[in-house]
Amino acid sequence: MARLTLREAITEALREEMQRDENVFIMGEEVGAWGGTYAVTKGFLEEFGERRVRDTPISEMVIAGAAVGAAMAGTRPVAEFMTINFAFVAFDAIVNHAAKVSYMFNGQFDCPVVFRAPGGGGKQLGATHSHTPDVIFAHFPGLKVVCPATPYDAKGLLKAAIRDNGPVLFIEPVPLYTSPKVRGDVPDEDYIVPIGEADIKRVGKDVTIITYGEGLHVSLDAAETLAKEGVQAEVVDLRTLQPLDMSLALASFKKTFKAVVVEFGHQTYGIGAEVVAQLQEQAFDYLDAPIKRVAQYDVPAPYSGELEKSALPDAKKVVTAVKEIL
Amino acid sequence: MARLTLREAITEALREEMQRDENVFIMGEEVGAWGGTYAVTKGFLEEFGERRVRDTPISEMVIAGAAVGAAMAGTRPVAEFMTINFAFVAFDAIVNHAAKVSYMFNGQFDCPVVFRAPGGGGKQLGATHSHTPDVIFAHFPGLKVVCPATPYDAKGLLKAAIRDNGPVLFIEPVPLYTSPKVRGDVPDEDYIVPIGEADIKRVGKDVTIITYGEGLHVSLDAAETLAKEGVQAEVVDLRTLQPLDMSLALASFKKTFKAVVVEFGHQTYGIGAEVVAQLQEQAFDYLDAPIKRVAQYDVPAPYSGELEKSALPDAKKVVTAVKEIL
Amino acid sequence: MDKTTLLEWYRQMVLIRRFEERSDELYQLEGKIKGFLHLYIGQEAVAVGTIAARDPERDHLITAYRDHGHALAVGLEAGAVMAELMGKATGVVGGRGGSMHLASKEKKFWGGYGIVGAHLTLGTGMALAEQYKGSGGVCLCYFGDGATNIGYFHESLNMAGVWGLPIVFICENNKYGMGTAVDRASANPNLADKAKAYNIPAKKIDGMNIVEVYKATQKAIDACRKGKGPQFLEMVTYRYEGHSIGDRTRYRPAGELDKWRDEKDPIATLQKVLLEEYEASEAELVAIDDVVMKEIDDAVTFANESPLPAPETLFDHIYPA
Amino acid sequence: MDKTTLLEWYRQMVLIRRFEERSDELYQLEGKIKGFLHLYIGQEAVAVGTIAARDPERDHLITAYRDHGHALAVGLEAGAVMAELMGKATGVVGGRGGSMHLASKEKKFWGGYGIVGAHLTLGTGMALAEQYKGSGGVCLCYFGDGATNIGYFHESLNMAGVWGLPIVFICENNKYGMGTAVDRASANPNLADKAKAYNIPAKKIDGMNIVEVYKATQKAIDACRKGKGPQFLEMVTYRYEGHSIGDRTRYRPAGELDKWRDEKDPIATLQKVLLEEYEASEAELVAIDDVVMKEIDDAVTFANESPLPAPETLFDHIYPA
Ligand SMILES: Cc1ncc(C[n+]2csc(CCOP(=O)(O)OP(=O)(O)O)c2C)c(N)n1
Ligand SMILES: Cc1ncc(C[n+]2csc(CCOP(=O)(O)OP(=O)(O)O)c2C)c(N)n1
Ligand SMILES: [Mg+2]
Ligand SMILES: [Mg+2]
Repeated sequence: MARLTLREAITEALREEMQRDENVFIMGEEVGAWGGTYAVTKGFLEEFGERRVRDTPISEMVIAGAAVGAAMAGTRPVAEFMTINFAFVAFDAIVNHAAKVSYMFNGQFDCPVVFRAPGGGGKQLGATHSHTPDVIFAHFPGLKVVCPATPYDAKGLLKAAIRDNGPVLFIEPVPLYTSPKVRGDVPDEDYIVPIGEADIKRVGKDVTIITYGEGLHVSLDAAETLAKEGVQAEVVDLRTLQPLDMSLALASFKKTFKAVVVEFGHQTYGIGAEVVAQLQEQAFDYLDAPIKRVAQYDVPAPYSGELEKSALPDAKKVVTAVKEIL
Repeated sequence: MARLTLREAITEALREEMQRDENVFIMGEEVGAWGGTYAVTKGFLEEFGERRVRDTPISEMVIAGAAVGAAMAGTRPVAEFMTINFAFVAFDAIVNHAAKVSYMFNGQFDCPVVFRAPGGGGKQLGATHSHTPDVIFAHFPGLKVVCPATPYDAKGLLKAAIRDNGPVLFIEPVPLYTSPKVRGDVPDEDYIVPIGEADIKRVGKDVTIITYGEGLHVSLDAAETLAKEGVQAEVVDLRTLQPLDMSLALASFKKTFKAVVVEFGHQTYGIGAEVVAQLQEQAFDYLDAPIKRVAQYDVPAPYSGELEKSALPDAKKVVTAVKEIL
Repeated sequence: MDKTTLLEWYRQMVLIRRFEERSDELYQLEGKIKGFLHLYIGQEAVAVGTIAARDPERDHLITAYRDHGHALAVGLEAGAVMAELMGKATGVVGGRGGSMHLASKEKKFWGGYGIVGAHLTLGTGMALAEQYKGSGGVCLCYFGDGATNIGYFHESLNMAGVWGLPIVFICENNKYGMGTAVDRASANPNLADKAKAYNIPAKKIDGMNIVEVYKATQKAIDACRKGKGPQFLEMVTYRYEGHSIGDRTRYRPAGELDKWRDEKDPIATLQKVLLEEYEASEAELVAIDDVVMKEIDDAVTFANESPLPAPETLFDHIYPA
Repeated sequence: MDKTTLLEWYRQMVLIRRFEERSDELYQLEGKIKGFLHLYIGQEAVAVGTIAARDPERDHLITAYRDHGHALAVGLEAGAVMAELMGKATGVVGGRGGSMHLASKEKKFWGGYGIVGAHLTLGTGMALAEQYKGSGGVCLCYFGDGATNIGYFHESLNMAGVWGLPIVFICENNKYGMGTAVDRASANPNLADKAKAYNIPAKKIDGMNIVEVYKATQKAIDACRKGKGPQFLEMVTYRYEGHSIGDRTRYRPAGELDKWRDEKDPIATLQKVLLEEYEASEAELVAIDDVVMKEIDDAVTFANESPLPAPETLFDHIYPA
């Protein structure tokens, strides 16, 4: 057991999978000589060589598409988008190719590709570089979409993603990478966290907070504050956005009768909308109060720090939302 | 007043706006010599010449991006994607550039561009060519997203879109283009339908069906069937998906206490999820039954006809959904 | 070239042409095929000649939606292909894909793809997998003239160039992308020139002459196998029918089609070679035609009689197992 | 060239360099600038020389995120640019854009853009608007060597070529895209060659020599104005600092940076010309340096003292009025 940051856990998962399976390799911009823009693959070039740690031109379409083709033809590429914002350029390759080759060709072809995409806002990078667009990828059947919030989940989910025979978009919340608060225990022995399973990150009985990724940590903070006031929030971490596992959220909601959904993407047509829709459809008789959403406001990200922050979820906003429905 | 098909209404809107404003021009694949893949711009090359009706190479990124630049620099381009599926290739240009230049540069720049995108499934074109991905564009603030379901709305909304100083994605449901059932009255005089306003397409008191685009017509069919059984459905046509006008849907729901949302896109993380989330948030005390969704199943579109159809909404599915909550 | 080989090529080209003619009827007259239907008539020498040059054990193929010719040339059963066009459960991909999305894992034929240019990135990836595994395979990657203008093309050729991947980019220049002639779509209409921007050796080949097609492909594959990196072949050819159904005569200058058909037809060209240089008899060729016609008839019967996919299979294969 | 012009260029280049040095401090030492900061040090001759050649009344400019040099060269106030870097309400775009997204409608400077290559399509569109309106304007469109590998580049150059648009594509080849050297990213490292794939005339220019930069740009703009269609200029230059902050020495071969700085520095080069060929005095140049230093100090003071954007402005300008 070691205490790792989220980033260290991801690095470990990648390293161990590459050591385990010769067919796993990494490609992307600056993953090699630079060691990864966020240093996730630092030392990999030295350890695995140029064949398995491949720097690419700035060409997201072919990074994604070639990874798909290489996956179909028998290897297991892990393609990195420098950030998820640049995955927009490769959108067609991801949602219309990676996600379709299994179905369209009647199950003849596997497509064991992992797209790694560091994401998240709040870093003062302006409107085009600050997206948390997870929902738009999760909308398409055929693509699995995963977003871990803890080192344990990150390592286990990334290993599961690499071993999956279909395409997985693995979203890494950059603001959590090195956060000391997010640091956590990770077993030394090999393990996976299955894709498509949510997790209870805090047990409570008064209200259910459903969230994932960065949202988990502001939700846990909010839960602490609420606990001081005698309110016990249960916090459900979705972990996988597609396929979406609502079983734990539903069970929790049936216990608490109240829910808030927290996410860092834009609110309108966001992840929260689907969670709300399913809760009210499948647990209608348990609805005690409107289900609230705390999300990024529907505004492009401004550069200026305070302004940008004001549009993002924080623990205070979560606490307020919870109190509105208690 | 003339009775037009949806396609004729769109053609008229384009022609009249081009006649009215010299700055309006059309660009896209096969819009000129071919007359438009779906014949929307038939005769335009002859009428307006090559300067204003511009055939492009197969290059969606620059079709979209050049339209944005030309719009910023003082013209009013109408860029056509042959189908909305090909807008995936231009995704970044649309949601990360067209949608951002106003905000990012502090309101200095207008961006009066219209992206026309014929869309919709059910035409046996297979998994990559059959998307109704409206929601993923509507998720991004800065882009207006419109989808008309009647000739009157189509003409009025397209004129409004062309006169708007910001970017508008104008989605045209191909299955409605020439449908005799969809044919409708269109005034001879100039008019617009404001972007961002929903519309009641059928008055009723027992249940609210909220829908748009192709969904309107299966909803109206369903309402007919229901009427025969004594159930009066009110049908709300959203018409604009971003910015989303929920006022009529809310008012109707407060009258009927029951709602079904109908859309042709995939259900999970779809348009319906947001509608449901807002209804339960803003009209919680009126919730009499779970709000249901009828949408495309979460499966890529197969080619084979019956199989493809089985995944799409139809009037029968809408009737069933309504009956489940009556 | 030996006569047996040429006769086999003749058979394949005739098979493709008859298959396409019958498909056209089934679409336009009988309404049994739906969606888009992109016929390969006129271009037969390209698929047959290039595929003849490949090693079926290790070389990969990938192409666009105009894929019937490639599917038949790799040896897929005409019946299973026809069944696919009709959306039947017995189709090569179970009715899931239709005309644009034929494929066969066994034949290393990775499919026809509908988004212009996208599959060039997939083909690049297949070549990457071959290079990675060191297994000596080469990818034959087909696309049209129109596809050379999309970003996917640029990024694929560049990456293949940077990494020296074993891929033959085969541009089937049939003069039009839908209704747009090459010189209205490409700032440089000399398509082989485009390869130079990536330091990729390029050749312009008469795509109506199957022997030339075959030889050029053989050389290109050989270069790939020797580690010389990507190769580019511009196959100059012509499509006789419309882009899909209904636009045959829309945009061509008068007489252009007739000229190609009368003077350059790939089947007639090979026929002439066989008759004049290989002493084949008319009867020999007619016998082949007859076999082919029977094969097509059987294929249509098979497809007609095949069942539709079962409704409950709708959700199968969204994710690989 | 007359001396007054050269002295003005000298002033602009020094202004940019001092501005960048101060920005670096404000980022690294004072933490007053956040996000990314892409410095232009080493490349000053490109922005100043090309912009000097444009007609400010009708020519457009658009560039990538490494945009401070262009912003200052078009004449934006150093204070307003610095305020933008600090996210202040008085910044050129009100603190909305930051370092990567400077812009000014008045100057026809359409901004710095962060997505590699995307703004080439926008620039193509600006040239299209000029051609459409027949107003004789030209678009100067800047981008890096790394950007030549993305699909956006390909589609933009091709469309500009097909339509003969008045755009000068200015590739600032500073040898690296982040840490990746040109020959590791481009299959053909001779970037001017790429333009041939679109029949676009291309020249390779010493981007450290402002007089050459100016003259080449003048010619290219002139050709555009005469209706000769797009032009391509590869400006060979060098970036002294890191890609953004923190990677200055990561990937360069030993001695490379020193060699460029000691032998080719654009400011030193012009200084030498002024002193040796134009009989400028050291004192003359020092006086300019002093004025610039004062301007920078004032800019920083202005930026420091400026207010942050008011919280209630968050939702302004999502849509144009
Ligand atoms: C990205 C994209 N844009 C547009 C289309 C529509 N489309 C399908 S085929 C085609 C023409 C392609 O021409 P070419 O590459 O020359 O191939 P050919 O049809 O001649 O074989 C177009 C525009 C598409 N399928 N994908
Ligand atoms: C589509 C996209 N991919 C990746 C990035 C990350 N990125 C930003 S700048 C850059 C390098 C660009 O190099 P070059 O074009 O040579 O410009 P330079 O920085 O040298 O001025 C990269 C990879 C991005 N911003 N956009
Ligand atoms: Mg073609
Ligand atoms: Mg560079």
